[in-house]
Amino acid sequence: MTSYRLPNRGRVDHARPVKFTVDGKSYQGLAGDTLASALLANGVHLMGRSFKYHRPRGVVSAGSDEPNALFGTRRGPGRFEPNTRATLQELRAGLEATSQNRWPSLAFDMGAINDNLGSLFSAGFYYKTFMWPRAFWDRVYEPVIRNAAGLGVSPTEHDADTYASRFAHTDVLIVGSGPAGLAAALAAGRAGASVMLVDENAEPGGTLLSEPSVVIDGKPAWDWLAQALAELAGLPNVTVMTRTTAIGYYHQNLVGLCQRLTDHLDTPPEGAPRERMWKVRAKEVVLAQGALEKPLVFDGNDRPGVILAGAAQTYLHRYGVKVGDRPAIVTAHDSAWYAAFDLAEAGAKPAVIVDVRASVDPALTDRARALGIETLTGRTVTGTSGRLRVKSLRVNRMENGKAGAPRDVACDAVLMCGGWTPCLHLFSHTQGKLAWNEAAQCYLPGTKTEAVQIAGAGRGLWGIAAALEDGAKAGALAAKDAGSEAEAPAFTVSADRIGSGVTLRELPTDRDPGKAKAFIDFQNDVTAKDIRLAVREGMRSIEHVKRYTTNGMATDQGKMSNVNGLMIAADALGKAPPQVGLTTFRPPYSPTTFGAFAGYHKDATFEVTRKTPIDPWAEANGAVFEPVALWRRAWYFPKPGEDMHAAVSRECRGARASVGIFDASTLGKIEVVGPDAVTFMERMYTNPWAKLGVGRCRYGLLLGEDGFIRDDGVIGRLAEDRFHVTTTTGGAARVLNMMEDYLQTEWPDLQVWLTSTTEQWATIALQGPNARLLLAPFVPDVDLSAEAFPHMAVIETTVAGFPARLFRVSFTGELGFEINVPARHGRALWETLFEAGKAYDITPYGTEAMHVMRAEKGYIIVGQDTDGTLTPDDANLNWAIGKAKPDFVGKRSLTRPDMVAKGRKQLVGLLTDDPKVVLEEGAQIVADPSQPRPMTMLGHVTSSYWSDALGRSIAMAVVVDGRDRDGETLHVPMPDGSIPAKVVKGTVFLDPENSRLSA
Amino acid sequence: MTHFSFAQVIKGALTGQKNWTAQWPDREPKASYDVVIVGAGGHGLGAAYYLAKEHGITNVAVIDKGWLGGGNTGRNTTIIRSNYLYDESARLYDHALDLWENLSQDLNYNVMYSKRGVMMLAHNVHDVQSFQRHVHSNRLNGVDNQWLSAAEAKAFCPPLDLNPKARYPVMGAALQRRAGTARHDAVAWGYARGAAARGVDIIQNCPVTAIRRGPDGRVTGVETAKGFIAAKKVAVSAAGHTSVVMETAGVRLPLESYPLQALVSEPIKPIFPCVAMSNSVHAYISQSDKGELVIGSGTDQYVSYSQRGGLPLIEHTLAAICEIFPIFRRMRMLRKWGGIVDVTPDRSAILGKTPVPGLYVNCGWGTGGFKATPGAAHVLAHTVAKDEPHPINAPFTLERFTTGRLIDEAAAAAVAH
Amino acid sequence: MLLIHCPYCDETLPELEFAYAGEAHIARPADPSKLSDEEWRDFLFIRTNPKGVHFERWRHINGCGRFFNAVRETVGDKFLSTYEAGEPRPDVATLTGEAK
Amino acid sequence: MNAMTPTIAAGATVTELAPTTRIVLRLADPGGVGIALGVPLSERIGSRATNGARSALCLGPDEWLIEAPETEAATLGAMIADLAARTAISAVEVSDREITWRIEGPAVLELLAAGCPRNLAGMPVGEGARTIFDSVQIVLTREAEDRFHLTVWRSFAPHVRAILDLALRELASGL
Repeated sequence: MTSYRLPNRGRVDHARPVKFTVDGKSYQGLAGDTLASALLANGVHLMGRSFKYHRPRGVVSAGSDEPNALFGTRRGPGRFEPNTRATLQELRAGLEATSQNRWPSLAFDMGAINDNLGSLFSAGFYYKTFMWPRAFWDRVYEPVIRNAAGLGVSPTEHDADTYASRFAHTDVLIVGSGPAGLAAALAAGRAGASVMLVDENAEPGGTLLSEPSVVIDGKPAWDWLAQALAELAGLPNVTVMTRTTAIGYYHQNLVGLCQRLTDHLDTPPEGAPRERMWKVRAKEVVLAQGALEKPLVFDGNDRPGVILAGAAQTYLHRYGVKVGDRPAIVTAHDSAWYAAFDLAEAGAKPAVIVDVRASVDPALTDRARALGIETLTGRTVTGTSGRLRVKSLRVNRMENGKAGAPRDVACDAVLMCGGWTPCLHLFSHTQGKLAWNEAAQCYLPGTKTEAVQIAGAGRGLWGIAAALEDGAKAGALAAKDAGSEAEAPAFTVSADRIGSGVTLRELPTDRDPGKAKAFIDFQNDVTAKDIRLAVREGMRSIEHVKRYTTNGMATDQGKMSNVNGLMIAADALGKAPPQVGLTTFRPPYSPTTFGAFAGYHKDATFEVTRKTPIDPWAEANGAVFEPVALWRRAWYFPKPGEDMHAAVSRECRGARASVGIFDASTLGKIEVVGPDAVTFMERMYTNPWAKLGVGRCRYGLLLGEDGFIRDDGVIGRLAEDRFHVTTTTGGAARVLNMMEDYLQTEWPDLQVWLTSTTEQWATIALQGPNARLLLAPFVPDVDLSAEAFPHMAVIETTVAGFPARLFRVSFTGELGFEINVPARHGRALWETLFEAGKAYDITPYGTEAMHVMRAEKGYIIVGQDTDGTLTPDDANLNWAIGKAKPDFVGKRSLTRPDMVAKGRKQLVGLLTDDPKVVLEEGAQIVADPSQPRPMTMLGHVTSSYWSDALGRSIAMAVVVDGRDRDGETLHVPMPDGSIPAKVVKGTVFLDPENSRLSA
Repeated sequence: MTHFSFAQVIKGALTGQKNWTAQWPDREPKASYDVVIVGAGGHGLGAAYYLAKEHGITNVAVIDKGWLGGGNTGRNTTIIRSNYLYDESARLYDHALDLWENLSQDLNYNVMYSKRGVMMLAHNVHDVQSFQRHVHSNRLNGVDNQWLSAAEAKAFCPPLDLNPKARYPVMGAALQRRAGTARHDAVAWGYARGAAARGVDIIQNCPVTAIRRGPDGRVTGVETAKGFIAAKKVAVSAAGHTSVVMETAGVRLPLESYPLQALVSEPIKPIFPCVAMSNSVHAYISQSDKGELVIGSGTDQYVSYSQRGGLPLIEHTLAAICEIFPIFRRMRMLRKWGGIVDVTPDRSAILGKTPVPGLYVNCGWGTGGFKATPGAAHVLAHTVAKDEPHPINAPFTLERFTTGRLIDEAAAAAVAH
Repeated sequence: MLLIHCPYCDETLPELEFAYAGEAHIARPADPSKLSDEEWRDFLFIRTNPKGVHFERWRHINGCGRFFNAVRETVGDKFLSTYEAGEPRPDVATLTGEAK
Repeated sequence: MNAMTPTIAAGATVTELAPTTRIVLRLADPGGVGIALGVPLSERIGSRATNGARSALCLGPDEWLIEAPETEAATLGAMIADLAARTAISAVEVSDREITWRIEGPAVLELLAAGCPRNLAGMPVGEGARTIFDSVQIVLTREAEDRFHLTVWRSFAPHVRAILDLALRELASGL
């Protein structure tokens, strides 16, 4: 295969060949190549297949706007990604690339049959058919459509890489390191402002890399570039980041940057993340993203070998690659002429320069003639030939506005240029308004919403000189606004290539426009006639046109297609472009790896997992854990051969027979302190607190202002002005926030303060008839007798020598204690008690046994037996309401009509007729299981367990008017038959007289 | 208007697509209408369609401040399901599901309703309890919903990761096989075309600035950018902007509007056969017929009408997706967008009459609006035509916020809508 | 991600340190029992939800911990002002004047 | 790999400090209270006053984090009890609620920027703040140009530490 590489040209390292494979075939490129430039150097233009018609496609661009040249890229196990742009992927040793959306091969693709049927698949065709017969949609049509979908294939392995995330703060963030961006960086950097200059490409310089002939301050462009970069590198306040894409522009100058760290490296260093997401907060932003070249829209403009002229120029100068030996040039803009000249000087033989404009700057035509290039002006182009590579170009004269006699020009590449579009994606992320410029026939930045400057081609300025001047001004202004005195440096530029052009619709043709395939969105196969059809079908807004045709929705984000689509839609509507609008650009600027967004949040660090000080003991002793809110809690402690049921039954037995030990550290704890502590508690909780003596505890019930149960817990009074409040595990943060809210905004006059002590204390529950015997020896200073230290007592003392808050409380119905010690002593105390407990055959139990025992005793769990729609009355908790209190949070809501109406669901006990049957939690309850569906449901089972203590199943349920149904048999219809169960008014199944509790 | 059929598509192919005409004419407003519907989204256009089709009321205008279908109809993740807990919600959404099943044929417009199944993942004991409760309740309500073991869930959705060490292990899932997705734009376009064909005027780019009432307090019409338009009845179905419009009629609503974000990946060959939702990690995902992974994110924490949305939310959502479907970590996000969702205190819709005679409201759908489209439109049309709610929307009154008879799906089971 | 000025810390800090806390200046009635069901509903649920200037509450939850008030324009999400809890509503005209 | 290599190469180290006595002090008017506590109470949020080994960091308009060596716990306790008898205050011990790391080295700002959205370059030496790291609430104080103390609730510490370790590996990789 002949090489298209030009010796001693480009910025690639001719001394460092790099081997890579495409579809298993080996190629050789050079260090500094992209996958695209390396393939072009090997004479390969065919790099992809289009989405819908599977048409063979070549690379059209040299940047992130590439719609065609997409490959699957791989670096060993766990490192494959689809749809990689060959124009961005730098060559690295051993890079494996696979072509996409073709079968069996890129050169011969069965899917191309769609191309011949293309006329069937016009815009929106799928809305109009596949409806009959109905059943075919599910079974035939949709599966077929779905199988045809997509470009590359999904990764199938876990990602072997890691990703990083970093916040940064800077005075000036400059996006784009072309002449405008560099000048801005020099201006702001010299002024001493902190500057971040970022560029999506592997190398800074932008246009300068493709126009070495320009002379700046008396130096050739590349020398000047080297010097500018050296100066910036020498400024400690300036950071230059390449391979860094500004993906999104968010509120108040927060810009998201995705930095690609390893994809270009032969062997990434140990511990290096693949990509890093920067979240940069800049005082001022300068957008210097330049302009994007537009294709010309003509029949056959998508043939492999047809490429943007600016891209061809980039491949020539940056990579030392000529895209063809005999290129033909088709243009509506001066810039493509220079591309032709450069190629000619590099040894190519341009076949012809066709300019659709009637008159062109004579300097250009003269120069072309001098180089021996034929020039045709005021012509149109109506077709190309060649299957996998363009062979010829069809050029027509224009006769009074119509395409006249055609002529074929042989060529091996076509360079096209339909003019340039200012790149304003990030600007429109800010909801900044774009303003249509009639003269330039393009959108320019209008009203700003952020502290941002747009510089250079982004403002429609053309040429290096203008870009440098404008960038310098923008940089100086940004630095000034950020607080550093700055002035804009001046540059002298010669041999600049200023130019102009026109913006067009599809080119006139002498062929049936209904048959022409003049592409706008290459990847999605949207043609000019699709746009016109959409308009004819009533799509008046550009958003409708876009959605109906899918124009601009390909992976190039419409960079190449939006404006051409707009011009043609506007023409079809007979409106000016601004009346048709412009589709909004949305983040990210170019497609961005999921992993980069996820950053460090992967596997173990996906989310916080909170563990108690006693958790390591539980783990060492074989606990099975369950997640509860952010915590992981010991669920049960299976012994060898035990399943969950057996373990839980044993744990319950152990606690009820002798003593059980339980880690309750996750319970929320809030210390309420201050002279007005009682007043505050009276207002927050439903219960009365004034009469609660120091050293006593009370069950507290917390409602939302809507009257529904929010949280509960045992609350101890440690002093006149000090309460130890406990909350549910999941509710701790919510409750504290709610309390702070009322305290700060409703009752700021109260002298009381709240402090979270959840993690100050490790909490160990000892429950069971032998709990006192076990504990007493460790509590020298307290008489633990039922008389001296009864149920619901609390005292500050020492336990096993540790300072402690000792509660006599029970969530099991047994004689019980909860010992709070400073967290660092939690595990030591646990082990001490466990050792001593062996004499009593102590049983560590988990949350499941705790749930069973509390259910046997009829205690509810907020969030399980209540669900945010239950009032205290619904939950049998009226006793917990301070009747005499004038007000408390939620009180008023309790008298709303529906809260006092009949027919509310009330918490009751439910006992299956067959004691062996354990109901399923969440199962629904009906009066008549034989009724037709939809059935009238009376409620559902909230808690249901096998009770070892009672030798039968027990359940709690919420049932319509449940308390009036005492003794009534209801039914729980299951898929395999209905289960009869009897309602019991109370939920206390065990020890109703509290003899065990108060032993 | 050209009837859609395979024959017409062939004809189009042979005639250079000359045979297609405008799917709906772009109208200027008349002086007066029997019914003016504010908001040309799926709900509003659908209501107009059913008013004309089922109630013979064709002197109807649907007015929108922008282009039709440009609001949440065109900015959602197209998920359709009806496995809601409470009878009221289940009936409403199941009614919608019944209509979805025949919508393409009814409208002669392929809305691509895809019954690929919606699977809700349970990650902890609480999820399991609450999803089981849903499954049982749905079964007795005749709503399709079944419980899957973790292994069954994996079989149904191969990209799922069952690693038990995961921070959010999969403990099972609730699957509604009849649920799925549809092509969101097509729903708006299909209803617009169907309504227009029956004489409804669709007026775009015409902001409604105020609702006018007569001395008797009754609605008289709407002020718009194109002048006053008289109307015997006005129905407001303007999603996030409903508060603003209703305020002008002196009706204050229990609504707050939040930006909701969603995103798509680059297109890939089919890999994700269903819709999967996880409430514990706040993410939902499906794959479009175009091959893009369609991913729903959450709402920003503050009330807003800007469609920008923050970066942290997207970071969290994609972290969650990669946690449950680790093979997607190297996929790339192609595009994200934002919508404005209107949320009520109980996260259920308000659909029915208002204190103002002749004024009807349909709002508060939060993130559940798209799936309800045909059902909501159908009962809204009934409510407007008969001046009384359809039994299905009767519970979704404004009064419930006074009486306390809320329909709080979220409180009941932390299930995202 | 917004930048929010905490009136207590007198610093402008990232949104990640703050929690939104709903509409501002909705005071809990001194004696709720005196309210009709409709009045109580208004207190509980009815919100202004303006497309424009919004008086709202934030809490500097990962900072000084204080709830405070803010005036924000809900179309562009620009803060016009923040002020301590308990202070009266600032005059919007002046604020937007300053904002220009 | 050796866990130490990255931290050294990374230009930052993370070291857990021994427990100290910590009191969350809340009161409306700090005027004159300082004397009673043996350390002044500065009223500007973020500022920290010290006296010997005792320090008081102002975290909110009515909130101070008092830190003292455990050897001073008893005396401090007595002073607070004495003060509480005269003034309306809330003093709650949280010594065990949280742990503190010393994070130091030339790359300390980059390391913290892996999870903290604040512009810490602007935090003066000797001051501090309650802020956030990743999703976790923390208290940061700047002890020197290149040294911070990070205090975090006990059960959140492993998560924060795991992310810090990832970031240290990242810094060590040189990319």
